[in-house]
Amino acid sequence: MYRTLVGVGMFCGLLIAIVFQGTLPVIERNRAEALERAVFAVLPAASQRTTYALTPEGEFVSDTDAVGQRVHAGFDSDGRLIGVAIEASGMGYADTITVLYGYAPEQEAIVGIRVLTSKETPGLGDKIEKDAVFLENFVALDVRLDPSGETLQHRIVTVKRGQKTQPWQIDGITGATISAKAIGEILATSSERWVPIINEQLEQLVAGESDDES
Amino acid sequence: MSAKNKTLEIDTSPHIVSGASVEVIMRNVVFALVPVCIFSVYVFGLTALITLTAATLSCLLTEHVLCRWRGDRSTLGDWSVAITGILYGLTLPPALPVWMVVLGGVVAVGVGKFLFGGLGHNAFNPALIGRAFLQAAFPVSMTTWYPALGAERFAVLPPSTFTLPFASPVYDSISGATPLAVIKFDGDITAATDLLMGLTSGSTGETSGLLILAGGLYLIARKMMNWRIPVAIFATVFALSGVFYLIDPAAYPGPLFMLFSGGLMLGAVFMATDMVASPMTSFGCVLYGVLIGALVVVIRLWGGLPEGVMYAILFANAVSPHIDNLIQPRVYGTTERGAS
Amino acid sequence: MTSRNRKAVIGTDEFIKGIWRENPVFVQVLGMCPVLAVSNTAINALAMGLATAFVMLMSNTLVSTLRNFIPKQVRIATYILIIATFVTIVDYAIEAISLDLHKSLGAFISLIVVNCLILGRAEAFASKHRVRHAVLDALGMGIGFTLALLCLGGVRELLGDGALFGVAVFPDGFEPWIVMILPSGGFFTLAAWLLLINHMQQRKEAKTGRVQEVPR
Amino acid sequence: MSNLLHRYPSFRNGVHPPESKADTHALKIRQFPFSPVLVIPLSQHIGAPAVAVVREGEEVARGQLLARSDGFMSVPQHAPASGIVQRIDFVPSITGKMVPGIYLKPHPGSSQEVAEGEPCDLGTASPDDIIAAVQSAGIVGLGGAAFPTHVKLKPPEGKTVETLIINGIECEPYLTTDHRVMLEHTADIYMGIRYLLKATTAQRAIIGVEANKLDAADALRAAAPDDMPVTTGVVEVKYPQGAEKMLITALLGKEVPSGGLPVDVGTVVVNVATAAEIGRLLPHGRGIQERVVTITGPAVGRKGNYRIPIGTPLRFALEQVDVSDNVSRVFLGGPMMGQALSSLDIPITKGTSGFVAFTSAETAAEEPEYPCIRCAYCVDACPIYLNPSQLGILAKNEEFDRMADDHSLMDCFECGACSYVCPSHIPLVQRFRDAKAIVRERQAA
Amino acid sequence: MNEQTLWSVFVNAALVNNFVLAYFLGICPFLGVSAKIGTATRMGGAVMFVMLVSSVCAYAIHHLLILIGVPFLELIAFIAVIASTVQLVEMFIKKMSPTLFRALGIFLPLITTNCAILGLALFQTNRGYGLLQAIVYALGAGAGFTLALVLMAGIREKLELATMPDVVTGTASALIVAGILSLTFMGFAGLGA
Repeated sequence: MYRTLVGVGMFCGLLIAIVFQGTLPVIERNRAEALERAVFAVLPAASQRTTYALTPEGEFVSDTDAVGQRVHAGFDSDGRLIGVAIEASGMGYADTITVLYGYAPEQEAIVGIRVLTSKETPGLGDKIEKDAVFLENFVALDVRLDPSGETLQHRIVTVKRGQKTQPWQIDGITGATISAKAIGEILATSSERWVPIINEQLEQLVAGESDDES
Repeated sequence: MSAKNKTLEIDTSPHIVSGASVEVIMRNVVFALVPVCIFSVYVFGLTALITLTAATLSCLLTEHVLCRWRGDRSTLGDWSVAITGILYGLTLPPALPVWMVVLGGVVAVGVGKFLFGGLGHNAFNPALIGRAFLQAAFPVSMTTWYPALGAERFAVLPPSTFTLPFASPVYDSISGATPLAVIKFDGDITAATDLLMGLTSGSTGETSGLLILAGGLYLIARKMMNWRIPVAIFATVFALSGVFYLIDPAAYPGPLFMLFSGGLMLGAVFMATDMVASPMTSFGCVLYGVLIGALVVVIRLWGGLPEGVMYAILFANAVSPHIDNLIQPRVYGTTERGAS
Repeated sequence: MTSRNRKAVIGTDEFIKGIWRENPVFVQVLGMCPVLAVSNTAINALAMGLATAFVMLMSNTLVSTLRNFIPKQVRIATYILIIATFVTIVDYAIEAISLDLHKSLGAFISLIVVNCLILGRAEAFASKHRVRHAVLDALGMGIGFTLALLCLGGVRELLGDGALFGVAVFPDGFEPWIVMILPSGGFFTLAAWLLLINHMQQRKEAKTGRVQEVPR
Repeated sequence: MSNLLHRYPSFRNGVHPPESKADTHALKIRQFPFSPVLVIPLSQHIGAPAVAVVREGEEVARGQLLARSDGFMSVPQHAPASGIVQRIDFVPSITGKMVPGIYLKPHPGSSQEVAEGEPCDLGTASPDDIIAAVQSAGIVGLGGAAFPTHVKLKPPEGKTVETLIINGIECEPYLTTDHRVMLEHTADIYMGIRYLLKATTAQRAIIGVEANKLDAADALRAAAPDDMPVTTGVVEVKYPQGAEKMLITALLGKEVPSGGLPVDVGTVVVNVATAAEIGRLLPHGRGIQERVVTITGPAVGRKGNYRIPIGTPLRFALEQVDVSDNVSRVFLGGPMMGQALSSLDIPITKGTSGFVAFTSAETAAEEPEYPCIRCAYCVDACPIYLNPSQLGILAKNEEFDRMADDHSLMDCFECGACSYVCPSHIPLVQRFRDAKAIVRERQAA
Repeated sequence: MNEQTLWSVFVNAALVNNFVLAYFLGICPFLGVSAKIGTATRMGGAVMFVMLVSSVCAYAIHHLLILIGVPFLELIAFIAVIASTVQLVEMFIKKMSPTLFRALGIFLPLITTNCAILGLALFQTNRGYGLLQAIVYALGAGAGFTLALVLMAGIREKLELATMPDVVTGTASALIVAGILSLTFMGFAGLGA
């Protein structure tokens, strides 16, 4: 009796394994492309990228099998470091929001942002992905390090629409205050952690070769 | 004599009645709401008048048409749908496009009342269903507030009011913010006197706490409203927000602000007391009020929304059958509290 | 119909019944989770419907083929195994085809496994009928399910986004009814469809009632 | 105002309908003439009908036994007038059905002296003697229930009576018979209480009077004999204060267990008019031949309290008091629990405390019945804390078993407070009556 | 790794993203077993229990499959393991506590193939919850499911005595109530953030 069950099971397992193996390259290519698109979107001038992992020892390695949180360095066609794309997440209005943002060490600013996942209310909270004025904030959002190099000079903060006066402020969204603030919080927390690390290891990143995946 | 051969009418006891009637109760609720409406027109001008009229008319018309469609007598005469219409209108932002007002009115009566079986069967407050639907459908319009006491409020209509049906409304650059939104997003407190007098931005009818209270007192005096519900709500909100205010006055608004801001007054006095959707027993009503009060505080202080009265009441409406099941009066001569 | 052409009709009937008379969503009210969850746009609805139909087709075929080999005691387990296999396959296939689509359908592709409709067809139909009929049945049910999903997805996308299959239908300035793409909109839309169908059925009954009265 | 300063004891809930007693409460009891024919049903009480002991054509004297009691749950019937037994036949009754009864034609010329029987001597009689005497006097609850009084007086095995409550509440609007009896027959009442105390072996008696009859309370207090453990308790004016259970709660703070009797909390409740009748009849060994009846209502010309022979047809009684031509409704008893009459042919019986006649002017246009809006007015009115709203909804859906099992339907005593307050004009009491009948049928089956 | 606090996980699963009213998981029992409050409560209890069991199972399976390198068998493994574990627990309860079995037992087989259970397993895996988070998530989801079911049952019991229009049949009325409840639960948005 169980022989049939086991037989069917074996067959099914086999079938899945074949499909999995067959689709895996396609899926991985899709994912890589999607990631690439996202990275290039938040680092507008970049055309190549290298993914680094931050090892527990606090070093960036480009070894793809290395464990640790990943950042993606973007380079232009001449191999010059444009910036680093960093993934960050935090609680939004409805659920966790994940964003990818580009940090440009030269400008000491965030130069782009892309929402990867969000369940914010359509039409309201999802303005964080569509609202032109809001996205304007992230062309050059100041994340200058303070002289000590340990932390930021000014923490990123979201203000009411129309009240932005400083380069480190985010002009909020009317009617979607919570989502806009959430983005500010996510960026503030993440940048406070990452910007000092990246600046410390900047040389390594600049020197890093870009692997020509694209 | 002729009397002896006359046919007598027979009826069943009791042969006298108290004179209370659904119509009279409902009509008095409408009366109690009229000053609130008038004040709202004073504060927000023509656009509030149009919103209130459109809300009431759309509810009345929906009820009439649906009754006829079902093949029944029109039930406009019991005044209950008039209450729904006015209350619904009072919960809307003054400058809401008329087409949205009408849509919500149709939903309020059609879904909130008719589909449930009409008067006496609506499990939820129909006016709030209409508003909740609009809140979910048009979140931006529903949170764009017209400023109070604008100079030209009787001369000029905001461009949004007469937006073409199904089109996006265009709002003036000048728009107000409700005291609750102000405190939630900016951390500023509105002056208590302004709150009390209702001279703030907000829904058409939610701003004047005093007039709402007066209407409620009138109905309570005439025994047409269960005073326990609003009192329990107020007491709970006051106590809970008071505790948090004492713990950290910087982070939490004071209890008086909580009482008089937003839709709490209107909701507690006129919405939560909807007889059909609230519990029957006195103790049940107190529990119901406490539940609403607690939810309002929780949503306002920790939720994503600045205001939670509508959701608190709708939630409590859903709980009220259970309150009724659990809290039955103890039958005379028995020791146990009611059967399940 | 006469008994002679009855046999010929059965095949068509297996196919047709799922689309209308025994529509899995509107009539049998089965498989509600995906119906409500991923009908917020027409594209999602179509993808979900086709995925479900594909799984149903494959599992029906396999179950019907193996119907004489599967022992009674472990039949449900076997069916679930078969269904889960094809669901996994569909899952990977969709991810390979479009990451975005895969993202917007989310876990609901995997949840096709527990769609009672598929297990129901396997148990109630495929395990008792020949492969040809099982295939027709699966096709009919699959198409019926897809159509129902489209009915929901279409309305929800149209009102909730002003578009159909991602193409704007209304002129600019249309104010979307966001509630329609929210969960409550799903409940309301399905309820509205059911009300409409009830209403039509009642009208039909009232009409046929009248027609029958005339000859008397 | 005085209510605020001094709250009379009461039960919880209840209603306060307009009292409408001003027309008659100050009018002294007047004797009524004999009608040409008296119609005497053999069953004027709850229990087995009496058995006729006279023949057609027989001459009877006033007070003579017409029918004997048929067992313990039954009382005899005495002749209300000297005259001739015309027929022993079927007579009209309040239910509309014809019931066995006696047609008696009074002799116009007779002196109408009342025949006396064996007197019941208070000093020597044992409790059982008194109970037997009460039965043979044909006494039933004169408050309206017409329950044989002697049955109440004998506590069941193992139960004792501590308190005798004399019910002088008369909470029904319009009725003033008890009020008048308390004022005019104070001595009879106390005599009756003596008999009752002895019969029940109760330690004390309390006369309950509603606060709208303070003059009666004063009269009773003034006349209270020193040697008797009797007090007069004034209670709040509220309907249905006069219901046994409510009165016990108001006076003693005790609740009669559900499905139980007053004796379960050591009490017996006797109507004040019943007590007066016991005090009036027992010393002379007489039986009941007449009773005090309030005839009032807007349609009545000469409203008042009348001592009317049992068996007087209503039609005759109404003619005597000049009832208006446009009388449209007549209720037997008060307007809260009384029964509307379809015919004036029925006679006045021992249970008739009064009748109220309305003209078409009082008959308001038929109010439409609205759905229940769950206003809970009825919940706040029900004296036994039921949920009439829920019961009403269940009744409408014919969920009779749920009404009985989950919502204590059978505890309802049909006081009508719920129907009185219902703003939706739902005939709640009527629905409960029907439901109770159906439940009883199902339980019997 | 997900860093949400346990409280936030619980509130989100129970109220903000209620399984039934926001994710449409477990609609079949929600519509089918919500006519009577008593049944609804017991069903809720049973679901909460099964969720707890399957949450732990799913956590174990996920990590085991990654360990042995066959993540693509996850779906099949979830289904198979959860179903058999629930079966085992069912037999265990039957032996240990017949009363508990009578109260919850009849629902257990129904629940096993319920999308809420599988959904729970998939979601907790997707979100990368730790074991403790997963358990709290299961409790929250179960509590939310029970809440929705019991609220629904209360209203449906009330509606049973109402005079609804002819077109409003069982499923349609249940869906309307569900829609309204779903609107109501939107008020909890942002809580537990």
